[in-house]
Amino acid sequence: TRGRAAAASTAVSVGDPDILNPTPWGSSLGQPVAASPYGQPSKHERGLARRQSPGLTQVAAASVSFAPLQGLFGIITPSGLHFERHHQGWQDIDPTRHRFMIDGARPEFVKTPKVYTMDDILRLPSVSRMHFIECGANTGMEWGNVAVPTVQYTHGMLSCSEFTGVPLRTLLEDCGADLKAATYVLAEGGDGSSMTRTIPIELVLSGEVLVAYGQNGEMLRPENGYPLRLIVPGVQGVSWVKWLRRVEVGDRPYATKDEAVHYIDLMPDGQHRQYSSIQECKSVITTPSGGQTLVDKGYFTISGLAWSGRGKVKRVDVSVDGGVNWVEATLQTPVLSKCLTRFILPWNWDGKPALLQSRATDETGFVQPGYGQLRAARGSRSIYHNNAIQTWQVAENGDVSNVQIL
Amino acid sequence: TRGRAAAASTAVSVGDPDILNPTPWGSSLGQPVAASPYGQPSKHERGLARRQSPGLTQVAAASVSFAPLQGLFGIITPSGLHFERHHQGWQDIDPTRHRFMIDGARPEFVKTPKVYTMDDILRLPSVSRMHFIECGANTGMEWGNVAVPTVQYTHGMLSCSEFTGVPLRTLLEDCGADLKAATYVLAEGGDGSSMTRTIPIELVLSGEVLVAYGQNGEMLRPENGYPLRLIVPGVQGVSWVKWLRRVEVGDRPYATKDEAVHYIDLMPDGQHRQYSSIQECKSVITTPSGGQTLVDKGYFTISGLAWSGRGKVKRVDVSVDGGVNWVEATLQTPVLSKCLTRFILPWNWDGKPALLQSRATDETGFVQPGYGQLRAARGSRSIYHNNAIQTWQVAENGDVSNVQIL
Amino acid sequence: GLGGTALADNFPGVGRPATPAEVKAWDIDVGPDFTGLPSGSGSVSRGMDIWEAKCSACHGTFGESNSVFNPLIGGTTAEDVKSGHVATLKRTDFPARTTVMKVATVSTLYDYIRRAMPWNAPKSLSDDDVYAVLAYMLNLAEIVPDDFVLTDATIRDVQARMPNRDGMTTAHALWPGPGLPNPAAKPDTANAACMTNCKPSVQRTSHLPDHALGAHGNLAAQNRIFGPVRGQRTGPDEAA
Amino acid sequence: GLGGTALADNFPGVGRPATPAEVKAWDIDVGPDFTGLPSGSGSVSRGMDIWEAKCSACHGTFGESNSVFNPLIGGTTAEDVKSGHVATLKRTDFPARTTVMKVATVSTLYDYIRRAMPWNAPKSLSDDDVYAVLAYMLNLAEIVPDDFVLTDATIRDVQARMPNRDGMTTAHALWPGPGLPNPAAKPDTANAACMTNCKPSVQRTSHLPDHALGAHGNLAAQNRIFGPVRGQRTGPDEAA
Ligand code: HEC
Ligand code: HEC
Ligand SMILES: [Ca+2]
Ligand SMILES: [Ca+2]
Ligand SMILES: [Ca+2]
Ligand SMILES: [Ca+2]
Ligand SMILES: [Ca+2]
Ligand SMILES: [Ca+2]
Ligand SMILES: [Co+2]
Ligand SMILES: [Co+2]
Repeated sequence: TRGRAAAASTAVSVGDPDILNPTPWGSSLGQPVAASPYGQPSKHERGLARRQSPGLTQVAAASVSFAPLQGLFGIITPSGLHFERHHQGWQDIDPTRHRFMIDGARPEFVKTPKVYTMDDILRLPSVSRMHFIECGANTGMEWGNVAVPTVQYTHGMLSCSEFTGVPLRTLLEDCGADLKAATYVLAEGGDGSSMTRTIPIELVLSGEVLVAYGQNGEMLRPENGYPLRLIVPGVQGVSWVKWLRRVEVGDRPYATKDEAVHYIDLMPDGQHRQYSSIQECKSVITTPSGGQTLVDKGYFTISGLAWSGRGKVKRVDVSVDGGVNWVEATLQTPVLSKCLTRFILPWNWDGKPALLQSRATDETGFVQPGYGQLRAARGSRSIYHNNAIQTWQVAENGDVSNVQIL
Repeated sequence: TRGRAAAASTAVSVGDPDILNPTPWGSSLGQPVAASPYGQPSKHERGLARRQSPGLTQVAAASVSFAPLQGLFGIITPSGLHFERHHQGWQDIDPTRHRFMIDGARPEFVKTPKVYTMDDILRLPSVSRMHFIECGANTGMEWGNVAVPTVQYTHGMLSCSEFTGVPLRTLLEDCGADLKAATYVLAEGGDGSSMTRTIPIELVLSGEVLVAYGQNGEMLRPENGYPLRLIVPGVQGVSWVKWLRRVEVGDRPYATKDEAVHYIDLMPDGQHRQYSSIQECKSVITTPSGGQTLVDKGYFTISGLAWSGRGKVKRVDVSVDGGVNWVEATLQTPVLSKCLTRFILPWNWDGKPALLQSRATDETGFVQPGYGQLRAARGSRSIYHNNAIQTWQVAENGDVSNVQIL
Repeated sequence: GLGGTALADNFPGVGRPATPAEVKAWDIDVGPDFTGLPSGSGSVSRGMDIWEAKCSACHGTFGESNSVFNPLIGGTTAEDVKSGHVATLKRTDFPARTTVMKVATVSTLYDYIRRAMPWNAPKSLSDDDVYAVLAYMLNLAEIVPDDFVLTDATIRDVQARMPNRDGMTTAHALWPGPGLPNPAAKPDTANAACMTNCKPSVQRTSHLPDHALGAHGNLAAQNRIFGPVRGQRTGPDEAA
Repeated sequence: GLGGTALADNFPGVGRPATPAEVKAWDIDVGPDFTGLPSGSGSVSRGMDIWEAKCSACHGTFGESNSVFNPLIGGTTAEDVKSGHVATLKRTDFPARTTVMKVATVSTLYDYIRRAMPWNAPKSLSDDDVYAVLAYMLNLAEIVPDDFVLTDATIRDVQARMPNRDGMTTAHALWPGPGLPNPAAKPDTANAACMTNCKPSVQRTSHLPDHALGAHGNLAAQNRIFGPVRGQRTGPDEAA
């Protein structure tokens, strides 16, 4: 790797040719408006793309593509870079033929099972809220040891959007659901996998669970469930059922394939934790991060993301010495519940080796654990719900790499 | 126009074939992950695109494309649909060759004029904030009378994003600017037009003015100033100089072309208001809106946007009878300063003619004016800063059209 | 007056009752207590025919293939069938985890095969086909004998022989409601927000092995071409 | 210790001083008080040559063309040159507003032409070219005589003859700072948040003329194909 010599050197005695001479863009006529009726990123941004982690899965239609967190800003994930997780590929469903049904596991749970068209759903009272979504398997490859080079692959099953939809509670009430008798609902997708997950009624009653159609101002992308997906704030992505076609009201968990064979956490005693769902408080530094090289010594802004499935992030601390000493970082606003929070911290890099870490605390007082603490509680074969403190090692030549520290 | 018969009718005695029969998407294998490394909207969303208003300008490279507000949700504008306003076309600038310079109108204003590369700018302490941007000419075609059919053309020079950048104040301080002597800064673009606008130092000192590179999590789009644009919250879009190459610190306004020949407001007495910049409190209903037809009688959710260049939106009232009676709408959260705020209100349409209006109040107590009030103060030839209450007329057949009411 | 009321507490014109046929068509979930299980049956031997025609290409002749998805069958013993716990799940030297090693509830398999398999033609099997092919899989896993006929009645006996039937716990804090048995009161990790001199030394336990550096392509091409950092060159440029 | 400090109040390594040549290359703004105006000169007659070679194709022989941009010249009178107010700006029956009718400061034109014109080759004119072509435009507008030579000295006299030189006011509330003369204390409109029976009747003053309905293409194709509304069909389908 080329080290910090990579920095552009523009200081010359007379001046920089890109200032002294006319630039192509300053001395010509540009492109017309609506040249792209739906615009695209600059061609210079091509490197920031969704990518698979080679060897993680055997087939690309039952796989993951990771969001390039190493190059993102703020808290909103551009929808084109939202991570993907499909079990039976993605479909671009004809919205005029899509239906949403509510029924009961037993007749007494729902007075009038109903069918809604997309016309119907979009007529109902909506809410718009910003929330993160994280796959329960995010950082899963790192439970035992360092396995992948960059934050795209360690943490890239994470995205954050403004979602718009109808509270599921509103729809259940419209069908006359017995919200006292009900204890769980089942959400079901309309794709080939017809993904099913059990959701606790408490979350539905809170009004937080949405039957959503909007994402970042426009309709959901096909890869994210167009035209309808369930939003289950704070809970792992698999429960945010895409291409949502049905919700059933019931009184016992369903033990569906993705809550009885996957998304179960293997403990050291050989038992699996079932129905583990909440994404606990977690954070990661995205700049600088693994696989990058700092352009030079001197001033940098450490920047990263923090989130908690239990509410708001209260604070984030950053260490540059591998967790011996910590400094509180600045949080960007707004700080929202079950939403990404961007933190930054000034850092003057003196060219010596460094070990960068971030540690988030949420409004419940829960402090993100280190790898030692996490493994003491859960071993290292759990696959899911790895929220350990991430370490990036900075070498003298500016190279940043992925390491683990207890 | 076809009227409300357009609603899909799916209730049949046995059932809907799209439920009773296997759907194509439910009985096949879909597309793999990363099929689109940078994703796109569904093919069924093609109608929502940026468009020009025919006849508004003579050439498309000095023109406007309008955002399709009639189909957007929440407050974030998808970057691909962000409105465009170029004076000399848009450029996709090579970011490795782009430079940003700070200097002084006189040597005493800036101790050390400096040059920053994009490497430099991205190393500095950043902030991320959500703000609306509205062209001063938004709704300009409607000052005298109804001129265009839909909210895309009446209000579509309006967008809202999460911006990330360095406070201009930080950069000025880094150059040793004399922030006591300075009263204005000049911002200059690096495109063919080298757009220049005067910005009051007070806004810069507040920390709100950003030298921004990030928009909705990724880099600014080329059409929006890649790689650098000024963010001037609350102020009309022309001051948010794109392809930003220079800021000069000075002590008098610059009377540049776009503040001496355009973006000046003609008053009835023949004088022009110069340096008019703030976008006063305004709102518009986006669903239902002009050029649309309601699918049926019955329940609807009226939804729209409110914003103020002076701070937060405090409340929005909605009338369905042309402004005789009003009901307070529900605001979506977060409600942020100088940011779009989404409002909604339930509405039971009985099939009779209706006149829909929204009226926003901001935290200063300023109430959005009606056309009568606005014209009483400014006549009807001002072109810029039309923030009058918009009326959509609903006909018995469900057709919605653009009308004006005093 | 003009145009309706600006407030409403129900939703006239929106949605309609589902017909019984519609509910029947879509309510296909089968629960651990067998709610929703259709009546029907299928033998191991008919299941083998279906398996070989429609499943083995992806999952292997014995459900052992790792080429399209993780192995479905393997890693369980007759002892597990008795104990209800798959013993190899305790072993750290046995990383493989097949489907049958993990699944506690046989309903899960019926439900899932019916809704999603074969992967490229989901929902194409009849209810009896699902019984048959599941019978065959259970036989491959040595849970049921060769002459077994799986039905909506016998499936209850199968549940009592599932190798990992007692392998699940809900004693954890990651369920967002009180509804499960054994709800854990508290998270199982508890770090402290120490700020200075938090530990005597730094223990680095793991770093990326050199051979893995190039496994994710050229990182230089996966980063922005400007800014505070560049991506490290770890491989040849990707094709444009 | 390890790797630097986690706080800093300046920015070592970031940015560098601009050289004088760099500042000179980019600091091209010319203010209303002529700060930044380069020395140089140009005659009306040389300006005409430049105009005809480089400007008239877009702006017309007399700066009157409306085909590429709004007319630059026209609508001002000898009387305006005296009064400093363009009289036609008061007339509601005279919708056209040329550049010269509006601009109060001649510096604006020098600055803008130098930075941005010709539109398709911005920054290609020499400083003297800009003087010349601006002299010609001022002559077209009958602000300067045919034999005029515009220089960094004579431009001050021109300012005193600009037809709309006194046509600007800053007495309004839309400036976001106190820095302008005549800052208006308050917004010029003041609605009240009346909630019931706010007016005796509804006065509809304007609606979209029928002929304008199709002027923006087929609105059906500019709306979503589902939801609470459809776009009205107002024209043929657009090409895909
Ligand atoms: C074209 C390939 C293909 C065919 C044919 C196929 N499968 Fe699968 N099967 C898969 C894939 C891929 C998965 C994983 C899907 C996912 O990630 O959710 C899977 C998952 C499964 C699972 C769940 C395993 C687990 O641990 O999640 C079962 C059970 C299963 N298949 C049974 C069958 C049966 C029975 C058939 C035939 C009737 C069949 N499969 C045919 C590819 C196939
Ligand atoms: C290829 C077409 C083209 C050519 C050639 C051209 N112009 Fe322009 N000119 C334009 C356009 C288009 C605009 C409006 C730009 C904008 O919207 O900011 C404009 C704007 C102007 C303006 C500002 C007018 C206003 O009201 O904003 C002036 C002054 C001007 N041109 C002078 C000139 C001169 C002098 C030349 C030749 C040296 C010239 N133009 C050559 C197209 C042209
Ligand atoms: Ca059921
Ligand atoms: Ca200057
Ligand atoms: Ca209906
Ligand atoms: Ca056997
Ligand atoms: Ca440097
Ligand atoms: Ca003459
Ligand atoms: Co997942
Ligand atoms: Co504008």
